[in-house]
Amino acid sequence: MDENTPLLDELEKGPWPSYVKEIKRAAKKNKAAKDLLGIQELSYKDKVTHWKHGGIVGVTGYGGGVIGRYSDVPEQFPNAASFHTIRVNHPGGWFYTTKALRQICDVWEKFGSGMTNFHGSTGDIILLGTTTENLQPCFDALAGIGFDLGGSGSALRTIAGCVGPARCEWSTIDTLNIVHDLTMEFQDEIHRPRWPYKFKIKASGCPNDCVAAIARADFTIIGTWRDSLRIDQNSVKEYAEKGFDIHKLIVDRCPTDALEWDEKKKELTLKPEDCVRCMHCINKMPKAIRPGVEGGATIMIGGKAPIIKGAYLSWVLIPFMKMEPPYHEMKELLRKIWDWWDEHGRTRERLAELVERVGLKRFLREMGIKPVPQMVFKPRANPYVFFDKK
Amino acid sequence: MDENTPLLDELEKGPWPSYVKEIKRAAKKNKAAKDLLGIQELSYKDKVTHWKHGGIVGVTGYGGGVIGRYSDVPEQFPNAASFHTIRVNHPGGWFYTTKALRQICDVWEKFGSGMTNFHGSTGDIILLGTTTENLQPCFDALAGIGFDLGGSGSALRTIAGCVGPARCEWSTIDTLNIVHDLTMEFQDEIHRPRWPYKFKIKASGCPNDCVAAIARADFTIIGTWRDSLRIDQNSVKEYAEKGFDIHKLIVDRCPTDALEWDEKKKELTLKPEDCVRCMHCINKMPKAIRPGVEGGATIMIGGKAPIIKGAYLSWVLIPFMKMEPPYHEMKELLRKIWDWWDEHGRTRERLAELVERVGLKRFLREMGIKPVPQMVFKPRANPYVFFDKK
Amino acid sequence: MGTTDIGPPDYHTMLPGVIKKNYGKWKYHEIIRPGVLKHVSETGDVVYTVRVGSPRLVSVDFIRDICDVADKYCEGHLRFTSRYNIELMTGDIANVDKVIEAVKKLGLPVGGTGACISNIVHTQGWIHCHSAATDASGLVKSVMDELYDHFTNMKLPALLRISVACCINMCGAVHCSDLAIVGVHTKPPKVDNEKLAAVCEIPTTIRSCPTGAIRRHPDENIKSVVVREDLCMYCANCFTVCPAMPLADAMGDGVALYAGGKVSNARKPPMFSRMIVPYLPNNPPRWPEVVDIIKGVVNVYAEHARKYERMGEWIERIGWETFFRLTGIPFTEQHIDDFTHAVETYRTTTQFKW
Amino acid sequence: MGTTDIGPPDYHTMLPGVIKKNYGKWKYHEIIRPGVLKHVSETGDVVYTVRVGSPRLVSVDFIRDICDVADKYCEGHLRFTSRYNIELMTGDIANVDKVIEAVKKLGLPVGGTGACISNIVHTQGWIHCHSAATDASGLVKSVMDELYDHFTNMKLPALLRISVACCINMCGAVHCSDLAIVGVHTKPPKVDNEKLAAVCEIPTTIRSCPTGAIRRHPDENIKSVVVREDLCMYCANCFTVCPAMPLADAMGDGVALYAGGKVSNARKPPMFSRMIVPYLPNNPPRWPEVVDIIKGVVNVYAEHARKYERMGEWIERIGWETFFRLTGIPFTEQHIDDFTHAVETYRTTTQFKW
Ligand code: SRM
Ligand code: SRM
Ligand code: SRM
Ligand code: SRM
Ligand code: SF4
Ligand code: SF4
Ligand code: SF4
Ligand code: SF4
Ligand code: SF4
Ligand code: SF4
Ligand code: SF4
Ligand code: SF4
Repeated sequence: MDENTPLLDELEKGPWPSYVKEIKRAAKKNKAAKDLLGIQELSYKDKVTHWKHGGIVGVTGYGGGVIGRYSDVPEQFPNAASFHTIRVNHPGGWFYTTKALRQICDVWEKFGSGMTNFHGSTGDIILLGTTTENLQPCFDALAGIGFDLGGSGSALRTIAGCVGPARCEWSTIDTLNIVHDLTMEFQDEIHRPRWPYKFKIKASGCPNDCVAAIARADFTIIGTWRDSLRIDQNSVKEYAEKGFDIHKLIVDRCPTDALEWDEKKKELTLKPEDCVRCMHCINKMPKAIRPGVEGGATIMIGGKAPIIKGAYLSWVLIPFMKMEPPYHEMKELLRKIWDWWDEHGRTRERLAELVERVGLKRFLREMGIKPVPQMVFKPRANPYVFFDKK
Repeated sequence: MDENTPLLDELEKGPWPSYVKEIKRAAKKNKAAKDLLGIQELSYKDKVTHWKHGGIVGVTGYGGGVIGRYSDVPEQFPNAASFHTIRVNHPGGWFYTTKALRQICDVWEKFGSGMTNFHGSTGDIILLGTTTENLQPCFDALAGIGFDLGGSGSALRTIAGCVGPARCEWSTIDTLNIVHDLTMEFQDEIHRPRWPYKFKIKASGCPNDCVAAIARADFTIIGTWRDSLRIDQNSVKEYAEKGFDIHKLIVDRCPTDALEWDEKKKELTLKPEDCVRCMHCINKMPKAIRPGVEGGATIMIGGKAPIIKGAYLSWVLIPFMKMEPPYHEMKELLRKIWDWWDEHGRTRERLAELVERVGLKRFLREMGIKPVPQMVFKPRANPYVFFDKK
Repeated sequence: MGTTDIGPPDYHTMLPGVIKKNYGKWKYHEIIRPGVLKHVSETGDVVYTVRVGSPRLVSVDFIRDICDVADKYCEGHLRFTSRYNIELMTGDIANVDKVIEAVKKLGLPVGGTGACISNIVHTQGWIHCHSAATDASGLVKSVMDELYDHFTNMKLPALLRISVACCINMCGAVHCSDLAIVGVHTKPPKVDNEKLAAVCEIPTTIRSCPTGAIRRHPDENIKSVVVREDLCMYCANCFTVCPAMPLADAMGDGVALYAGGKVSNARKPPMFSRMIVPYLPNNPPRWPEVVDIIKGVVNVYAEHARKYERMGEWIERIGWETFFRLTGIPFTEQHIDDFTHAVETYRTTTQFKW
Repeated sequence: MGTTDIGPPDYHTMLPGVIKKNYGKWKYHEIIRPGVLKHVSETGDVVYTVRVGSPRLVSVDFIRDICDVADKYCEGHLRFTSRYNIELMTGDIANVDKVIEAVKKLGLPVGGTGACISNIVHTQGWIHCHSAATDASGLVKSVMDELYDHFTNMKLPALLRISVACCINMCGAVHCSDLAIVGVHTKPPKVDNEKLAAVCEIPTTIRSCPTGAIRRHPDENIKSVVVREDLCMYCANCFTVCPAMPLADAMGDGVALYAGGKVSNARKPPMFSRMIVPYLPNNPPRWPEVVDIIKGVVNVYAEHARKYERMGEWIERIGWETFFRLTGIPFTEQHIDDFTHAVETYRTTTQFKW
């Protein structure tokens, strides 16, 4: 085996922390990691991937959570010939005790390559590279320290949410609790793929959407409020006195002209009915402006990446839903959506694509949801209406 | 025949001039007009149209210009049993001498119902209602007074343009001349339908688009300029002094923030590179601001009504084309477009629909037109690119 | 066979003297009062234009009446606008009042300039079209009678263009109007099997349907087609290619209302009109339900929009949810697009008003 | 078989004391210096967060190193962000400098807050994915080395999010990033007939192609498929369902660049990223062409955008034609959409800049 990695060595230079250094570090203790380095160098030389489709591998009782992976150069790099990854469901908000982290490290040093992703872009802890035989013992060891697998395949995927109320003043919903509660409720849906395709849920505590839910979740939960945002005029004055240009930077940037600035009185007033809760004024004057107190969430559906019909951003389904444990209303809606999608969706058809194919109107009818103008930017321009046949 | 028209009589009341009065006026002299009144009253009673599909009727040597029409109640209203309309091509700009108009009236009194539309919404004079036998003599009489038929069917339709340089200070192109020149050049295309579907050309002298070309023409010619608009600071001051709020009503409404207002000096300055020639400032301060002097046209394609794939607004094809007689460049482009559309278009497929079906990229290639960012609001978001196969 | 392809008369022969002389030399204009434009030329010449409302569907005697006025005060010239109004031009200010008096005597309104409701662009309707789901001229008359004052004064925030089309073919720029009234069928075509066998090509008829609702008749002996009614959205495309499939229906036909379209590039780019009322039954001769809603929307717009703000610009600023709230028009599932590009209309942001 | 479905640990067990105590009670925050947040609670409590850059693809020893720091200064707690950064929290301001010193000793940057370029969201690449058309980690390293200062300071007009995806599946929020680097294939799949017969379902494979490019092999004896190359846009959907159709190609694979996307609802609604460069060949280990263009765009943005203006907001304001002019990136036919909703991107107005 070739230990010479001139191309990758280039990536050890420069100020940003180097993943090549990390592989080398693991390679010192672990043969699979060493072969991973070799395969990666080969890809850098050949300019193609050296991984093949994974077969169906996994752990007993689960349909997912593991991504099977085989190298197309097993003779050259036998220790990474099979190199599956394990997706481990993170605790909501990505908070950890060092104890928990160290336990994961120990398990992974024993059963895998010692390489990880903290985290995968869905939010799992990715344990990167092990053999088929090691999967079950590794899973058992993880269970032993209180961790479980995340989602993969045509299942509910690992649910993620922003840091929310744990360390952010703007969250109008308890994102960590929502993530945890839904995750526990839907263990079966996460672990046993049975749908037309994957399904993702993400929750952000406010419209800043720090987990990019709107772009990446079939079911998007975004904190919002029904009353008026709160302005503390004393703090406003302080901002103004420090030379912050409230007129230019806040009032003029409000998307709906909802704010008025009295330069003389140094007073900022809101026309609450015009505010669309975009967060801008709050973001830029956090000491003076805060969200309202009547919190809840806007429920959206349909966000996803480009395969197959192009990318979708989530769109508004329920402008406002109260968010109180045990989240009955939301769970019922989820189940209703899944049943309907499961029945009507084609293989590899995400929710957005199905709704687009059959029409939002039909979806609303079958969900029993009343159409409201908040669901659309604008009404239809075309005259092609399917009226009820009387 | 029933002369009792209680429903239509209602439409003789009220301040807006009444078309019912007009039909009654014609009905006094003309039996067909009288029967038209009866048929219309019947429709008001029955709430359905009483007209049937027209057969193929016309005049010798022409494939269009006449819309055949038959009533479905010929026994009841024998004088309007056949009631074809003749589309007469208007002179560019819709200017007339009273002499010409009176001649038309005389011809139509002789050969038709005496009812007309001044004008049809494409721009023709519509002579409303005659018999199959009268078509040819009517046409001959029209030719005798210097008028010819407009378009119908799968042909080039009657070309229309705004009043332009004849009575408007903003026209950067000679709309009347363009309309007339193209109309004369393409007589064959107007009179002998041979394409997949209809094709419309309209010309507006500036982006105000007073003939709604952008919404209604497959080939849209809109005047524009390459240099900077002209500001007369003295007139600007006059507006300001009269209390016109230039900051609020002009500067703040400029879509690209291209204007600056110096309240002290009462001076209005333009950042020419930011102006998108929307016309707003010109429209509202016509004495002070005028278009630039380097005139020409933006050529757009694809505008149309909803049948079949939905309505389209025209989109930019050539950001700037000089417009000088004999308009060689434009005519060549038109011929190229027609040939291509004729070859590839399906029956009843307008240009926009064809281009959408095969892709703008392919259209540009086949027209030999270089892609420029002005053609699109924004580049593609999806990654689905057909690269050239090497 | 007479002469062919002579084309229309050359426009030069039709231009009034003052226009010919100042062609391309105009410098600026003013609206000196509702319905009267003053254009000033670089040469110092001036032309006054009196704009006169017309019902468009007129007898030859109407044209002769107008010609009489033009002969008297406008050197025997006149023009029509792209919205069917009549324009009487004169270089002499003294003639302006006389023209106005003369046309008023004919019962015609002067106006249609500036921030007004000009003439309604419209179509044939029951007067002449086999496709019509409503009558155009009657709707125009009913609406303009009620909005008459908006034609003769200029008190709106901006110009407001209304169009009427008697079917969804939308002859006219209806799909980009501030307010649009569109005739709609709401019953699938009724197939006349005998006629169909005689006059229609079956494959063409089947292909004409954008939703694939038309199929060959299951009975092989019947040379006709059947329509899957659940797939029909009443576009009448089949009827256009095959007369044996009429959609007209006294109970089903009616009108839909659209709002917020524009054509000019001023400030905001052109926009499509969007559905505000999916369906109102035909109620001739005066369509009171239609007139009421149109009047209501005009009033709400007049009250709330900013100066120079077109209907669509105003709605975009306040949001459609506010439009529906302010006008009291109910929002229904029919407002939600489900055609080809529907997904582009779905609200992909948490930004909305309650 | 062990226990199943226990789910992840309850987050309550993972929260540091100060977080648990002030959960839901935070009042406001400040960024006291790049990489250091201060959150103040209604209770008067304060928590300082030091944000630390991570390469994401790390060994277990890396995690242990970080744990050492957290044990020393953060009561044995830490968290990760949605962009892979590490957050070390402490209630004691005195610890902030110590944390910073400790992580710097580990070679890790402190930053990623405010108007900066935070960590790059990315994917597996040649490290682990069979679909990869490029390497993600290498691109991230190459780009971040050059933009390093933008991680550690906050001098941009607004936050700037970069993402990398190694194929157009776009794992991550690549399709809505200020700047996105996407691996693309540009050669059609190479069908391995024998393998296909063995491992793939032919009807499923044929159906998987969105453009209908895949057909049954014309030779009935060969149980395989053929690809109509002119219809292929290299989406790899076929490869996902049938491993016998790999698209990877040393000469064809490379990356495309996108710009102007965003996710937040602040000011403007979320937007998709849009193509700025259709294709650059893979040039490992440092992809200099990619890095150059990304740097160039960041510089032009930094120079021209207004304060608080995200990349996409800036481009929308100045127009794409100006973006291409300012950056010097050539506009090509590939930039013009020809997919499903293409027509919505065509410019239906005369409003544009020269
Ligand atoms: C006569 C006519 C052209 C013709 O060839 O016939 C015409 C003539 C003028 N138009 Fe127009 N427009 C005419 C139809 C239109 C149309 C087309 C239509 O209505 O179907 C439009 C596009 C409407 C739309 O966007 O939906 C149109 C959009 C404008 C605008 C842009 C207004 C805006 O803010 O969007 C202006 C500028 C303005 O009024 O500020 C304008 C301005 C003008 C000016 C001031 C131009 C000038 O300097 O002479 C003319 C007198 C305006 C007036 O009446 O107040 N004209 N104008 C048309 C009169 C129609 C009528 O009888 O009412
Ligand atoms: C007479 C006129 C309406 C009017 O009262 O003014 C008219 C009348 C008809 N139009 Fe139109 N169209 C008329 C202007 C338009 C316009 C406006 C324009 O040209 O600026 C449009 C929208 C622009 C466009 O072309 O897209 C228009 C879009 C249609 C369509 C839909 C075409 C589409 O691609 O969406 C049809 C349907 C068809 O072609 O089968 C249509 C079809 C028809 C037919 C021929 C009915 C048919 O299905 O065969 C109508 C004959 C009515 C009759 O019995 O007289 N007419 N039609 C207009 C022509 C008068 C003239 O020559 O001046
Ligand atoms: C820690 C984290 C949440 C988490 O659960 O992990 C977070 C935390 C905060 N975000 Fe965020 N955001 C985080 C990812 C995001 C994302 C998602 C992403 O980047 O993929 C977004 C959407 C980005 C987009 O639109 O493309 C995001 C859009 C915002 C915004 C909106 C900015 C805008 O003008 O568009 C704000 C408000 C602001 O910065 O003015 C914000 C503000 C904040 C505040 C100030 C909230 C608070 O009061 O505590 C937090 C510190 C901000 C800072 O770093 O300057 N956060 N924030 C994420 C840190 C990622 C990182 O390591 O860099
Ligand atoms: C590991 C991960 C990338 C990473 O390095 O972080 C990943 C890796 C893969 N993704 Fe992904 N996706 C990952 C997050 C995402 C995301 C982001 C998210 O979930 O927030 C997306 C975009 C959001 C979405 O779902 O639309 C994403 C959109 C896709 C798609 C396109 C789906 C679509 O509908 O457009 C595919 C293709 C497919 O499903 O066949 C895909 C498929 C794959 C597969 C399974 C490859 C395949 O074709 O079978 C990759 C396995 C790689 C490997 O060998 O390990 N992955 N994938 C992410 C999961 C880690 C985790 O569990 O935390
Ligand atoms: S989404 Fe809102 S609540 Fe959540 S971390 Fe970001 S700013 Fe805070
Ligand atoms: S949150 Fe946004 S919409 Fe509401 S007032 Fe502040 S800036 Fe305006
Ligand atoms: S389109 Fe322009 S040039 Fe033509 S009449 Fe209207 S304002 Fe004048
Ligand atoms: S024409 Fe329009 S874009 Fe140009 S300066 Fe005037 S208002 Fe601005
Ligand atoms: S809109 Fe329809 S019904 Fe009216 S004239 Fe045009 S085709 Fe005929
Ligand atoms: S009306 Fe339209 S949708 Fe209905 S059958 Fe005819 S063509 Fe098809
Ligand atoms: S983006 Fe493509 S290549 Fe990269 S991990 Fe996801 S599926 Fe694999
Ligand atoms: S790569 Fe995509 S377009 Fe090409 S053959 Fe495969 S599925 Fe079809």
